[in-house]
Amino acid sequence: MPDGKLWEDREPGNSYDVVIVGAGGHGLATAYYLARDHGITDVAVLERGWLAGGNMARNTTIIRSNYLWDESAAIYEHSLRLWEGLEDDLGHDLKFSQRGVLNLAHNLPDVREGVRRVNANRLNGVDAEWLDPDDVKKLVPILNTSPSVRFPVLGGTFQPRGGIARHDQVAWGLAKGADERGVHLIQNCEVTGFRRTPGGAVTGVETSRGFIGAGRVALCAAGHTSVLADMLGFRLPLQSHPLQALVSELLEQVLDTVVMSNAVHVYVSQAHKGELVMGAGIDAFNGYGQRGSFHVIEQQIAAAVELFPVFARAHVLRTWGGIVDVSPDASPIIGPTPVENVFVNCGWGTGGFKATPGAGHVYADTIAHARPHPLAEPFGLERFTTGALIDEHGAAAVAH
Amino acid sequence: MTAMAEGSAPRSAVAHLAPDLPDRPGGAVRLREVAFPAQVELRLDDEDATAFGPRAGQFLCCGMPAPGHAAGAGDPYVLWLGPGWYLAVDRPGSAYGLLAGLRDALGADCGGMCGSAVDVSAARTVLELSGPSARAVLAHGCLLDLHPRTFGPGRCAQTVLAQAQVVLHQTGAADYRLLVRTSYADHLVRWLLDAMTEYV
Amino acid sequence: MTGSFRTASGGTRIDRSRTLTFTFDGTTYTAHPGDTLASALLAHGVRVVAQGPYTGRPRGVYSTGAEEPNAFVQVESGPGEPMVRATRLEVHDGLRASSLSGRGRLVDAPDTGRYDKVYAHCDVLVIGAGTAGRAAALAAVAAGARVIVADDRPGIGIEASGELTVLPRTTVTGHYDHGYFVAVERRTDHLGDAAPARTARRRLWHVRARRVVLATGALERPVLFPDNDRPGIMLAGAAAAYVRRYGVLPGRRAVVFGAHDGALQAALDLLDAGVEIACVTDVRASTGPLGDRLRERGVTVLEGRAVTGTESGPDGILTDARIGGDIVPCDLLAVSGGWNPDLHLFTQAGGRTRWSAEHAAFIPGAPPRVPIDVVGSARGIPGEAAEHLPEGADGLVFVDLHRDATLAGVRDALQAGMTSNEHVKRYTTIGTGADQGRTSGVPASGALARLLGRAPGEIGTTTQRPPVEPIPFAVLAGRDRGDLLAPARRTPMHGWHEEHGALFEDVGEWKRPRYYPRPGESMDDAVLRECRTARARVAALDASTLGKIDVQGPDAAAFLDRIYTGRISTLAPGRCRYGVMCGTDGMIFDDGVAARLAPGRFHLTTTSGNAARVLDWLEEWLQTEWPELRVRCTSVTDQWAVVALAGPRSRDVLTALAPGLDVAAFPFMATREAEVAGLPARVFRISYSGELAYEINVPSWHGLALWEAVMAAGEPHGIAPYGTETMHVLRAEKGYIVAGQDTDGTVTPHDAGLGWAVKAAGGWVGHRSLHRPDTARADRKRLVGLRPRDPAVVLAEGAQLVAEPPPAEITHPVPMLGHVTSSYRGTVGSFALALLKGGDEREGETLYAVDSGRADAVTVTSPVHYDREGARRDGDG
Amino acid sequence: MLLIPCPWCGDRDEVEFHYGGQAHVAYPSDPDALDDAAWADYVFMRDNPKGWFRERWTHTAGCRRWFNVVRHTVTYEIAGSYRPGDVPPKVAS
Repeated sequence: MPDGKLWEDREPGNSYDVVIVGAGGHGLATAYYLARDHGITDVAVLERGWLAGGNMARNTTIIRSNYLWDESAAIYEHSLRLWEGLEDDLGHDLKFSQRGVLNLAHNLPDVREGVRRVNANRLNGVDAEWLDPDDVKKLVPILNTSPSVRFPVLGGTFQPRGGIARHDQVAWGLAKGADERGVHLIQNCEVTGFRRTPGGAVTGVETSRGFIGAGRVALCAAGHTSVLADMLGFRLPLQSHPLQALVSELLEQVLDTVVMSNAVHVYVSQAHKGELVMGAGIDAFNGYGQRGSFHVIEQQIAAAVELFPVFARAHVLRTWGGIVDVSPDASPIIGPTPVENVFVNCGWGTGGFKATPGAGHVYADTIAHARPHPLAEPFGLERFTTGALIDEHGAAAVAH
Repeated sequence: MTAMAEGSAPRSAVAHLAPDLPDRPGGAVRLREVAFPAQVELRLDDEDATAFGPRAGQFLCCGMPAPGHAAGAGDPYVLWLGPGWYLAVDRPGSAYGLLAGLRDALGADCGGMCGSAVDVSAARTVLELSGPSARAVLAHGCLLDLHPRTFGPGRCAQTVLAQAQVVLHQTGAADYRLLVRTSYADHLVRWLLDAMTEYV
Repeated sequence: MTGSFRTASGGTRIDRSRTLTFTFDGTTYTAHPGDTLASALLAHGVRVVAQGPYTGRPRGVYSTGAEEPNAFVQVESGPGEPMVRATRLEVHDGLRASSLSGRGRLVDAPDTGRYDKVYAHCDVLVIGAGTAGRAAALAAVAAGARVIVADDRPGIGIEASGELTVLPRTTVTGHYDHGYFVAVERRTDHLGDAAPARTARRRLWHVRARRVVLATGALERPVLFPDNDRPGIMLAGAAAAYVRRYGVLPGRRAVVFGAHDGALQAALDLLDAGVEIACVTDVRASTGPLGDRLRERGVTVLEGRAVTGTESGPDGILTDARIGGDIVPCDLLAVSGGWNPDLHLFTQAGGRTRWSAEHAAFIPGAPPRVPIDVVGSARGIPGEAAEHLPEGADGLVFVDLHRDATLAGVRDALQAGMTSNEHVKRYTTIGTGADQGRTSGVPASGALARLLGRAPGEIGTTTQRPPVEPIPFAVLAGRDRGDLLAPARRTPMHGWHEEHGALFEDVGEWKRPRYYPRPGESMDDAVLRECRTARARVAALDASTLGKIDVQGPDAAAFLDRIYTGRISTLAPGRCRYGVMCGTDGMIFDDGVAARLAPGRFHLTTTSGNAARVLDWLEEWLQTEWPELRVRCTSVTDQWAVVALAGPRSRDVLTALAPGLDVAAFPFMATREAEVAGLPARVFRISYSGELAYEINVPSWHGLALWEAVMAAGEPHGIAPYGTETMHVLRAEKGYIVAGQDTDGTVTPHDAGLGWAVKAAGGWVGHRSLHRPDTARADRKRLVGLRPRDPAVVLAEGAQLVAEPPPAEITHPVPMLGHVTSSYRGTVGSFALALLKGGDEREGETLYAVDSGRADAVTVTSPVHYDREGARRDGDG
Repeated sequence: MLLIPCPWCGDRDEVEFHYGGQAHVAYPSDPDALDDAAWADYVFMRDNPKGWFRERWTHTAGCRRWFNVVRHTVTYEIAGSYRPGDVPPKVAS
């Protein structure tokens, strides 16, 4: 199993061309692409805890690109294409499995929304199919597609290229790729402040392990981005919420597709080893506590058992929570900030994992050239002022 | 062509479940519906009803309830729903008089009043759950602490039961009223019947 | 016949007077009430109960309780269950179970068991009813507290007069915020087929406690050595407990291997029980008085020496222990590396543990910020233990038996650059199994500390996450299954619709009739028939689901002017106006009708799925922004049943039903109080179909009577009921939107062609947003109508609009101009509504609607496809 | 399941409430007088502190009142609740 050292746990240096705050998936991917594509290797990735120990260690690893709006489809599809080559790129087994992602529709508004999405995806070059209930049953035989259940399955959107990957391996693979190219990965190093010129430009970060100079600072701290922005004196339209997930014990294979149901907040796949991995809806309140409320889990499981009667006897083995940074339009924020030399990549909400390589790639380019990558342009902070939001909440599930 | 429904009796939202309700005297738990009571929702600017209370007292034959409490032993009775928000309940068929009396107590018609009174007689139905196991049945879905130390006869609360909003009113040591919106009544009754399985 | 390893007498937990039979892996065995599957199998000398998930190596019972890493079985009898610990499974007559290799099976048969939930409250929750827990509970009861005691064992002998609830067979699985606990009670599983059908098998307890007492005890941990996984190797305390509790000898000739006094004590216990002790070996240099006692009884006690390996027969079962060069034949190797306080519920709530050398364990450190007492051995059992890590040995040293993870894996992780125990856990999977790593966590930390040359306290433990024990999904679902999963709201006429063959649609929580097919009719046939009936004669819709809000007060009109985009204050009493509500972002979120009943009183309607949200919205503004406004809002959604009567004959039907109502003097967009069918009614003359139409409101308990009266009175006119599908066709033909269908949270009133309903002067909550650069763009998507070039085609709702038919193979994104929001075959033929970029400038253009790879030519039209002049709203007479 | 102190009904479980985000964000007295950035600030920007937070809740399933809570966003401890217009409880920063 071991193939030598994956990465070196570095001591902080005096200064770097680029300091990335946050060694989660996005931070590591950003470092990797800075080094690989832009020749910027004098890079430190600072992590306040252990590498990839935040949301990267806590997510349900769903990968898909079937987003509604052109701007979102473009960046997520960019990401998916990078995923498709990432194992070869990194020379690391990520357990990337394109087993397909199915989104269920339970009412007529869901159906309209799904059909709209499928057609938009296809015209954007994103693979997508609309499945009627019979097709859904064929794809996932253990789903209860009886029309008489409380939330009947009226169809679903299917992205065959969607799937899952092993989150730890993704982090470690990217860490290895970055480390090999000279990037310093520094753990247990919490950013506590920023050093600035009289004009306001940032020249480095204060950390729990001392000052580190920086030509550019790239914020990549997901749920903690607001805390960093506070230190820098600018506001971001973000709210940090608990997002819970859970796994079952190992079970013989019963499910080889990722199934999502937004209406009842069930997101489930069965991982390679056999555990069911499930995500819940986000908890409503703001929270940095990495835990949510238990009734959210109970509601999610009740819906899951109704959709998948065979799950009734499975056990919830372990539950946990992450901190997701949610923006008003459920789309990310990528680009320069009001503070000179500081860039931000945040607001991915529940979509961060799937965007890992894409966000890293686009963000690295943005940092390297100090201007938004074309795919990042629509995701700038100014959209909240102009009103050009990219609203990925999906049509409100209400009508007549 | 003449009107066909003249004089037709009102129909309860759970009439179709009536045969299933366990209402055996002396049972561990009984469930019955008290359909069609007159109900008026009152909203007062005067949040503690200090001014309104005395004016309505004579008409209602009871004072206005304190927060978390009900007032009135029989009909009519008044439930506290929130600050300045009450539900007055009376015998079936008395809505008109109840509404008029309360509006009168408000002191003016809708133009210049100090609150509002709205007939909501048909918005909720009243279920009575009683018997030694009634509290245990409620504990299967009600998150409130109904222990005598914290709740008891004369207390009421708006809360959630079986995903439905209810007004819970304890009327006796083992007697509860549940006021539930009519559209949720079918669900709530079926839920209660299931929760009562072990007790009947 | 109770098995050859059963002692002649003794066993505190079993009832020797009765004998049960059960089946394991196809073989039938006997047991006594009180036996666990593990004790019963051991009694019969069944050593192999599982296989390692990756190595396939045979595994035996290792412990007596929740810490069991090996003996996970599939229960096949009764409702069945995967991955059940044999050490926790009480044997009952007819139990059937089989061995697993770390992976369970989900069976197809529906789980018909009953599960329920209880919400409980107490002053003190005592978790664990051992000596310390029992004392704490009795003291609390004596002090007048309401106390709940939960223990996962079958019997809790505790009685007190007072407020005491005792929950045996109950595992507290989670410790959440603000004194909230979740526990699972196993109520009937131990009864097998004798379980009463009406009793819920298991119960999920939700306990809100003011204070918690953790009396969760301590769990023994192993010492690591090569080939430490063979059946016959078990925790020393467990070995002794099998004798004491169940009268079962876990072996006849034992080697005891330990690193602290617990192992020596267990050796004495085993000796007392008649087990031959081949030798005791302790990694410590001195075994102290307990060692002396063992020697006094003739036991060989080795000091400063470790078990260095084991041997097995061809079946993989332990035959010998190797201690250096010595090979000691044995069928039991009892191991003990120390005692770990069980602090799962302590750390879940944010408590920190710290390494204590005096306890050789992680014990309670900084407590969580909640009222909590840790008592008894959960505080730690004093006594030093030696650290021991086998070096460069032959054979596999399993750190996590459940996950088949070895010490070599830990070394690999370190080689890969991992230094955090969280990384090592993820790299090796140690501690991630269904046993929650109870026997592997501390040895893994210890191994890591040794390998890194650091103290265990520096390494710490990995985070323990709820639940403490795995919880079946069915238990979490409770009774929220099937029909009870979520409320389905019913209108008063629901039963009538069912009896008349309606097919229903979910709208929010409501069940609404979608259409009423007659025998042989397709949906399209039925809908077109219903449409034609409404357009030509008269038809009735159950509109009871519309949200309805009574708004009263001297400032009501001024308030509504701020909430609706349009002006409400100019409405005369008795008149109605269409209104749109937007968020502060200027996007439509609901629409409806505001009727002024009196100068200070309004009746608002909302969309069916949005009623609660609209009421919340009104309350939020009133309470948090404008408390000075004297306005009161009351939901009357459930008060009123509503029949929408549409069609040129509707006036005739209403006249027949309401002879007292002057229908001739009842203008469009007006409201009247009237007696309809002898019922007190509020009638609105409003139309969502373009036809002459009325909405008749009666108290909900009269809804069915009204409906039946309408049907009877309409019969001479050919009345038909219609459902939501026809409602949609009729409204769409008129170009009326549905909020949430023709809008999606990105549509302003102007985009939806509702600029006429927006006050130019502003003053409503989202007005400012309309002037943002993007929102003010001229080429925004606007509501338009479409006609397919081929009238036989009905466009798909959700079809995308493009300028040219796209290529078969899409290699680059094709620019999309908009999408079809509503599409039907109606009385005007096939038509659609769409949101289209710059739509108001495109009338007459040809575009293509793309769905599932098919592109249909469409012509852009006005959104109004029917009766543009609005002549129909007064009927055809 | 948080236990939230409704100023009128007392401690009730979280499921009875809806969350309303940051407290004390007033609707601008004259929105038309604001530039786009200031308006965007009102519509979209909310504090998101890691620590004590004054936030709004509404007792949807109870008295239907909006009120404010001072809660710690890491420990979820609640220092207290107060009615709109009242003075928030003090907390150690």
